Amino acid sequence: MSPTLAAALEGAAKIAFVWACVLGAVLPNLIWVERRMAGFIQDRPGPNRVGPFGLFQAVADILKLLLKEDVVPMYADRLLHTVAPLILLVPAMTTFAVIPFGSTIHLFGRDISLVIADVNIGILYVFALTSVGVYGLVLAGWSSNSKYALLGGLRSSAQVISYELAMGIAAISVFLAAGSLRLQRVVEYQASGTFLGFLPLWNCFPQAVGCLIFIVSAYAETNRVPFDLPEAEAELVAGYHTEYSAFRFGMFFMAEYLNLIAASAMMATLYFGGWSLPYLHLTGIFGSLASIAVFAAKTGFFIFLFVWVRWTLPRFRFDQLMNLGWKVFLPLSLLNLLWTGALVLWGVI
Amino acid sequence: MPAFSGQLVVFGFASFFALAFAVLMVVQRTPVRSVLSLVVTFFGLSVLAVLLAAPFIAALQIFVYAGAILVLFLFVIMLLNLKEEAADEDDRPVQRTLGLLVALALGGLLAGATLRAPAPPRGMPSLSSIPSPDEIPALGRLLFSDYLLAFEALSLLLLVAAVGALLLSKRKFE
Amino acid sequence: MTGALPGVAPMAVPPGAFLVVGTLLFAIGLAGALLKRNAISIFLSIELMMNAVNLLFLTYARMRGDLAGQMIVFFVIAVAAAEAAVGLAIFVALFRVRRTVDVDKIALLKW
Amino acid sequence: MKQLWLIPVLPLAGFLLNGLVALVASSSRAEKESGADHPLAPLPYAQRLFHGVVGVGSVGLAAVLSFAALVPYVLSSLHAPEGLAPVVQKVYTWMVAGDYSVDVAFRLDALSALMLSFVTFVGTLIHVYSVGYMQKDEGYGRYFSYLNLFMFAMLMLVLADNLPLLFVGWEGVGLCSYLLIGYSYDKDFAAAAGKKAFIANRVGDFGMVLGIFGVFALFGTADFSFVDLARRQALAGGAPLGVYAVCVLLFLGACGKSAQVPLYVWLPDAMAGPTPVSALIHAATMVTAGVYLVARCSALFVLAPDALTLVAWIGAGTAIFAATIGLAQNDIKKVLAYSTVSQLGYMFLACGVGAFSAGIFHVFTHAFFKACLFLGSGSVIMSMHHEQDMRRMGGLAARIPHTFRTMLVATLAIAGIFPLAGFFSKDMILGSAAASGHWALYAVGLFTAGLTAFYMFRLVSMTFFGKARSGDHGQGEHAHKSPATMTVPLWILAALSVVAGLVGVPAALGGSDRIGRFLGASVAHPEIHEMSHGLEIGLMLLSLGVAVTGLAWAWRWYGKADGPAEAVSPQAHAFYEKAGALGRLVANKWNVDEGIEVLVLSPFWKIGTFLWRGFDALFIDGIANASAFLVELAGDLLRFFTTGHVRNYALAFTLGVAVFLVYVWVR
Repeated sequence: MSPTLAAALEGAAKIAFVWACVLGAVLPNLIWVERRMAGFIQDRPGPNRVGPFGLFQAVADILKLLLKEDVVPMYADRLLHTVAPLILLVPAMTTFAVIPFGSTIHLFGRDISLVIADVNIGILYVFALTSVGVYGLVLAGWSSNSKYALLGGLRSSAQVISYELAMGIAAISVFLAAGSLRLQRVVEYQASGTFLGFLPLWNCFPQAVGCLIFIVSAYAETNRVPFDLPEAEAELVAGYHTEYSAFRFGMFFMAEYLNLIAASAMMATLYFGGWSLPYLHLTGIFGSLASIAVFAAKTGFFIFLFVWVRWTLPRFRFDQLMNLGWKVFLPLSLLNLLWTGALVLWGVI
Repeated sequence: MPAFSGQLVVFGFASFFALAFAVLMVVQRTPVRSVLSLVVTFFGLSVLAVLLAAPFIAALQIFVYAGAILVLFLFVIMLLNLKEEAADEDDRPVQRTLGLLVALALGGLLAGATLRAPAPPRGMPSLSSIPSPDEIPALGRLLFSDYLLAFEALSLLLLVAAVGALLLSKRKFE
Repeated sequence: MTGALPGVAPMAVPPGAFLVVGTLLFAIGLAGALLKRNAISIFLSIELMMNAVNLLFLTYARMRGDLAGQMIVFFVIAVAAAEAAVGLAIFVALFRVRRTVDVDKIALLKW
Repeated sequence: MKQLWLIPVLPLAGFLLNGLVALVASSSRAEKESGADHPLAPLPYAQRLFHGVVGVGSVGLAAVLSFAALVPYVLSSLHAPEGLAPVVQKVYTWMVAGDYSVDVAFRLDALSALMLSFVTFVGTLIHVYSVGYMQKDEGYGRYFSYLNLFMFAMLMLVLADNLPLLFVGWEGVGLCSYLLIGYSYDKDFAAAAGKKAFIANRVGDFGMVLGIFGVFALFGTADFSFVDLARRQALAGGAPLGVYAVCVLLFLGACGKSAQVPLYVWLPDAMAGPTPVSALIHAATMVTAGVYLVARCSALFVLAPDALTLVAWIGAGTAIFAATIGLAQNDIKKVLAYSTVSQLGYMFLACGVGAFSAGIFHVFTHAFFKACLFLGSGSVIMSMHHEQDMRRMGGLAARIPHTFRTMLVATLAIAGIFPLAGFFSKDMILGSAAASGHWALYAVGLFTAGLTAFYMFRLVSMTFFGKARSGDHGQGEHAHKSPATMTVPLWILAALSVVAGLVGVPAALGGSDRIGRFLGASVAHPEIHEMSHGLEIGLMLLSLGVAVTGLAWAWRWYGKADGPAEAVSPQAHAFYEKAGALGRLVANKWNVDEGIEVLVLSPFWKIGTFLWRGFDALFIDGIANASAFLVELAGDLLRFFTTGHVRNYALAFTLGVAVFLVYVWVR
């Protein structure tokens, strides 16, 4: 079979696998997990009717959203109002293309790198897509022709732009250490040695500050609590998706969770060694499979963290948000970059 | 050679979208919509950039242009809450027709000129060659060696621009 | 023209095609800049023109087979960012006083 | 004499010192008593002493050095007929053009030595005199600094080895004369007189500069070595026409400086300056610079006989012309001024007939008696409380005896009474005029001699004899005596005007024309046709007789001088009545100033007015305004292109780009 065809097949297989995992497994459970967790934290049972432990709650929700009437406000810009959720959803779904979910596996006499497309601009790709995703919010806010929505859109755009900066600079220092933009390479680098002799060479150790900034910024980027000002129900009803209902709303819902998953995956990849385990080298087919499991576990943890934070912390005020982004994170991320550069220069990492 | 033909197809699609949405951007009366059309055009352009063995630039295109600059545009448009511009009452027919003509003429001229121009000379090996599997390190090296001065000047420019923008858009507190 | 320079990998798509697309985009942007009355739209058109030029740069870089063109594009993008920041700030300030960004209504610079 | 440069530099130093102190003092004075109350208060004694000592001392030292420079020449001239070779000392290179360079170089020969010595000597005396004369004046320091500056310039003029440097001195003395004439600048007539002198001199200097250029063009050099070249050319015979032009031009300069017709008009007005200034600058030294120049360039003039003849006639004309004017003047200083002009005429007459040494001789003697006369008049004026009109004087002989006696002596000297100085010098001039066969010139000179004797004795008698006509507020009564600082110089000068002539006793009287031999080395000598001693003595007697006649006539008319102020002498008055128009003309100085007014100034004024009103205001300004208007018009038209619509601008811009592209394409 010709190499091109093989490559095509291989890519298709990977895509199928990833989508299966994300949409089929993670997403529904995530909805369930969040709601149960909310119940747990708020000391109430949470959804437990549909199926055992309410496990099918997600399915029910989706069905409901699918079946509800789809209202488009009279004075809304119909086209954009329709397009907006898609604009949000598509990037969120394509982000996974560059995230390595496992080490290289040997199958059918081929070395298959467990990442859909290990492009040399990996992280930039992710950033590009996320930055495009914001259009979804902004347009949703603008097109539905309602002041709450508009405000939500405004907020989201300002917020995303602001935190992209800090996030990007924090990420840059990661690549400064790894010496490449390829995420696969980043993971390999983190698996390659130790920091200060005993710690794993995960970026979260030498770049603790950067790691923190990245995580917090990710929360802001995904409009999650404590930075969910675009949909601050207390002030803006439901922010940018005030005027959305039924499956359009569902798309926003999905997109948010997909972004959340992607963000968690990124955190795991960039700062916590991705699919690698500290101190021991995974080899062989089973090693590869194990690496996938490891990656899944790490990602899961961060997803859990998202949920945990959401039900724990109060919301920021907008000016606080901006101050944090511009006056704290930006300088800190620059310092972090400097620090990392110094470390690289002195050969510490 | 199938890969090549594939590239041709991609090129066709990308350039078609780019051009079509560029035209849309112009004819569109609603600022927000023109911005969106431009975003699409930029996507097309970045695809073309990938075809031209410049994935980094392509990503930058999306990241900076689509992701930052145009969002800023949108932000401003919303801030000023610009509705679609009214069909101008005092339309300048001369300006319109003449402008259109001149634009087309210039486009034609440029196209002709670029086509008739002789092929550019072989690139300098000092500016490492493309297409290459990974041009980003080379770009970085160039940026901090041959183009260092320009780079520094640029950073200064950005700083100044940031300060200026702040100053301009700041409300006067009295 | 064919981009088959000695030592440069041949291109699947004839570079002339890229050049034509670039120039056409430039022309479209120019038309927009000349015809639109909304300052922001004009600004958008100018951005489009810049990108058209960027495309040409990339094409030539590919034809020559070195990175100079991409470098220039890099700088152009950065400058464009600065320009956008300042320009939009100006429009905002302008809007505060004139309540409009219609360049025909802001014809102050006359006798 | 090794340090020639010291001679001019000493007065320069004096000028700087005096000027500095005067400036500082006056400024401090101004702020002390704010100028307003009695600005004419005399300076404090200490400052006066300082100025006096510096002023007199610097010039005195210069005088001593000058004598040191003179003596060897005198001695050598006693033995060797050829005398001592000229000394040239180069101080430094002033300017270089190609291979030609103008140096600040000083030339010492018999001529310059003689000039030096009497200039510095008379200068010293007059400084001393000024100490007394100016003591009440508040501008004391300024006065002395000017005077020193003048001495510096004059010495530069005399010592210069090339025409450019001489011209520097020439202009320097001009400047000082201007400053000193307008010394009391708060009086309009003084300021006007200063300007008049300056402008009249400009006319002459114009010729002077052209002459210098001419010399350079002719001989390729402007330093006085050209004189030798001229001599050689003379031997070779024949001179290019240019020489005539050069001579005339240089003589024009001399006319300006030495107040010859027609440029003499400034000298009488120059009497507005303080009297010592008149004595020093406008009688003894500066005005003789012209004669000095002609003598310096004598070799050149000899090459152009016609030019010499011109000089002679101008001189003669000036002599008699000024003398006639002098007859009827009543201002004591004006009379002296005109007599100076006339005496200068004599000198040029001498030069014109080729007797350069005679001219210089007259310069020499004239310096003494004319200085003496001026200083005397100064003390007269002072004793009359600044009254200059002789009709208000009279009978001063008893009150200021020293002045009276010295002035009498000087008068006899200038009248040419044997054996006083004037006799010999004037007689040498007349003699050489006759000898060279210009009998017409001789006649003029002779008649002028008579006139001179007349008006000079008229002056004396109107001033000192008869009764005091000071009348109403009789200054005459309480006319005070002059201080020693004034009388001593008077006596010295008087003595010199007695004996100075002895250096030039002609052979006919058993003398041996020392001065001629002495100057022989440095001035040209066209061949003098010897005359028999008998004829010479006859001529002497004749001129003496004429002089005596003049004196007698003056005595007859003005001796008693008992008439009223309006008509001091009834006879003279009656005569002028009879003379009618001519008399009035003489009394009005031949209306020369009015003539100039009509012939020169008013046309000039009209032309100037035309150029101002017509040419400048209409044409030049018209051009400027028109261009401005055009620009404005263009702006008015073009501004319609600034619609204020950025899109139009962008369109135009794009259009331009398109056009340019097309051009590139088709090219």
